[in-house]
Amino acid sequence: MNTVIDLKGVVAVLGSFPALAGVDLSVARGEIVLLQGPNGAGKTSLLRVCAGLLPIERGSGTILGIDVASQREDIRSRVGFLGHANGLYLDLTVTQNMKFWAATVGASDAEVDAAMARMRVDGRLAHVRTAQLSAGQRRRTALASLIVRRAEIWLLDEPHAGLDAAGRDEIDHVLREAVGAGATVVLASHESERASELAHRIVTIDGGGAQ
Amino acid sequence: MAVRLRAVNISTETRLSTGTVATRRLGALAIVMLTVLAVLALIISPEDVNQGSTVRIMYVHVPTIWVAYMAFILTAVCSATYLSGRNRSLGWDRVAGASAEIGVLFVALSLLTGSLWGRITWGTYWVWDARLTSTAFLFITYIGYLAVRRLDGTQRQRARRSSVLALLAVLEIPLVHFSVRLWRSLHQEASVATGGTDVELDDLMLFSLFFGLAAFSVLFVWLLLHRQRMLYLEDAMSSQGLDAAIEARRKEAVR
Amino acid sequence: MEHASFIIGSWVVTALAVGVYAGWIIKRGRDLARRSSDKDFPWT
Amino acid sequence: MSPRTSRVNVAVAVAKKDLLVEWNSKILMNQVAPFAAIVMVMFAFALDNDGILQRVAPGLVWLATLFSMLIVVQRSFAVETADGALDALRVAGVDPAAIFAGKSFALMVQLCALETMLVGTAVVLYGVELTLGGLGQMVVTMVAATIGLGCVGTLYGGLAAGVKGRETLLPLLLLPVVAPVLIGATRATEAAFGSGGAEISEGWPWIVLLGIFALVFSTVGSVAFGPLVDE
Repeated sequence: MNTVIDLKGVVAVLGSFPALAGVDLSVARGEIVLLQGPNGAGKTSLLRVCAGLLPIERGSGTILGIDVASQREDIRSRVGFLGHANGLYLDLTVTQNMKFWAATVGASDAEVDAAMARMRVDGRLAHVRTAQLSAGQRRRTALASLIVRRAEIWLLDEPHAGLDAAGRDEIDHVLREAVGAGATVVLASHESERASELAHRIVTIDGGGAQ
Repeated sequence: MAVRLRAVNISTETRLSTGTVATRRLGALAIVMLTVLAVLALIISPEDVNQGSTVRIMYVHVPTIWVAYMAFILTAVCSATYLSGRNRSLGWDRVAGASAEIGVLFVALSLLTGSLWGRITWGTYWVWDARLTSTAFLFITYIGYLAVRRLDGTQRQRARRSSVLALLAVLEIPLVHFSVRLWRSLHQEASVATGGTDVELDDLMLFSLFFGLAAFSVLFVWLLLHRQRMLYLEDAMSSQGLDAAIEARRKEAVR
Repeated sequence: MEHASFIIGSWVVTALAVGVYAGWIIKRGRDLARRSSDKDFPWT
Repeated sequence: MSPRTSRVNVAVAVAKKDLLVEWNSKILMNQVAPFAAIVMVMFAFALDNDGILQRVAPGLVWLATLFSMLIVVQRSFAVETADGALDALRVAGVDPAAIFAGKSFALMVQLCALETMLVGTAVVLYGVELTLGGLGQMVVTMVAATIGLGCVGTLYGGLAAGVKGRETLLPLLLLPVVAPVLIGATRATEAAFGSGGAEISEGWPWIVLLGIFALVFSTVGSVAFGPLVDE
């Protein structure tokens, strides 16, 4: 099976606002796809649909061959998602956060240490509470916790936001490596130059549809 | 009440309301039965040997709590049906919601008429009797249920949340009732609650009582039909609004 | 009749509450039905 | 559920995480416990009579517990929603039943600590006397009541998490449900304290009631938590 994301005419609603009004999206295994579009175009909602977080009102589709309309719960454990929020516990230290997320997916301590070193949140930062970190450091911690997930599809909403140049390079590196290992990446980013260099394909979306 | 209902009967706009010929007949039947009940209860039926004239409150008090119980049972049944259904029709959820709202109204009326009766019989509006206390909890529980129905979200979210909550209430209510009974039975301070409540019913009184149950049941069905259709219209309009919004969004995107 | 005010009061309050509720249902039902663009309801 | 771990491991991780959050932030210790203590002091002002205080001490202990519990439950879910951790848990495919078990357990531990403090306060401020047998019964009562409270609190706290007006919705939903716990725990504690000449043996039926409540809501909670929190 080569198509890992296959959405047709997807409509998703936030409250009473149609964030997605019939979007098609098709992504093949091993691709890095960049979602582009103005603010409020539905990039975040589309990523949340792909993650199985946002139910679809109409339309149909499969993620990794799983039906998005009826089996959202089964999709979740196989994808990795990084939204605008980092999904961290602000009262916990970096290590405590990492250990917790590793425990929920059954990752080993060695994997945790490697991921933390990779995203440079080890050493001095390891025992700082995430509330006291800078925005970029928190983002790096969140990415480190994503690495230990070993997801089949990586869904990233503005992964570069708040990061310095070295951090951005590191993310691109991590994503390329993940794709090399057989994963697929879909990301939304305003760093269009950098992201389009990274991406194999650019999809422009504007609520009503994707080309 | 009678005046308002009659206004429906003479309405010529058959299609533009939640009424039909059947509900109009049902409404008329409810009015007639309730009027007869009032005459029976307030004028014709005799005073009770023990309770005296206060028994006349019973003819309205008992049917209200009867309707409330019926409504809450219906809410639970519809919620269970919604959750177990394969296609998850929102119709079940709407009936559950309509029924719970009517139930809340009638529990309130029942508590009110009950306390008026208590003021005469026991000299106090409220006693911490097991039945009263657990009815008060029932009332608050379903106010909470209605509050959850009004939370933001899509229709499916609303249906799922409130159905689960309605089934939780089915577990909670017996527990509350049981514990309150246990509480009262071991602490016999409210002995007033057991005095002077014996009713010796003669045939006419018994007939009035059952007639009251029937009359209020008809009223319940009438209210439920209309309320549930009103919910249908609300849901349909929000769906239409959504369709329009989707269409607008699409056009915007194409341009 | 003894305690007439309490007894009549119970009945009046009940009738009023149910009447107001029924009136609200009908009025709002009509408003909604009139505003609805789809005039084909399941019950008509 | 990830194939690499078990439901029990995840539940343990969630419980540990919640307790670590409290250990790091000390909200329970520095804010909720003082609040509970001041409530006990205020009760004394309001009732202003040593005899009455001793008699009603059991009820006041549990009332203070319930009010404090509302705060602890809010906090327990505020931690989850502050930075989107609840979404992250969902995407991680974590079994809702495991989240429910873990969070309930952490809540139970915190409530037990709070109750111990409140009983201590009652002994000191209200002149309640605890015999050895009474103490034993008090412990059993606390455990039974707390299991029920922890489960119900987590269940309804999860429903209220992330909705508008959660601060007012939670008490409205939660307080009617925990009425049996208030009744049962108060009566059992009266027996343990010997308030109003109550015998210790009078307490056991109430503990059975608390046990039934705990059993019902721990079972139902793990099933209902998922659908209530999801979406």
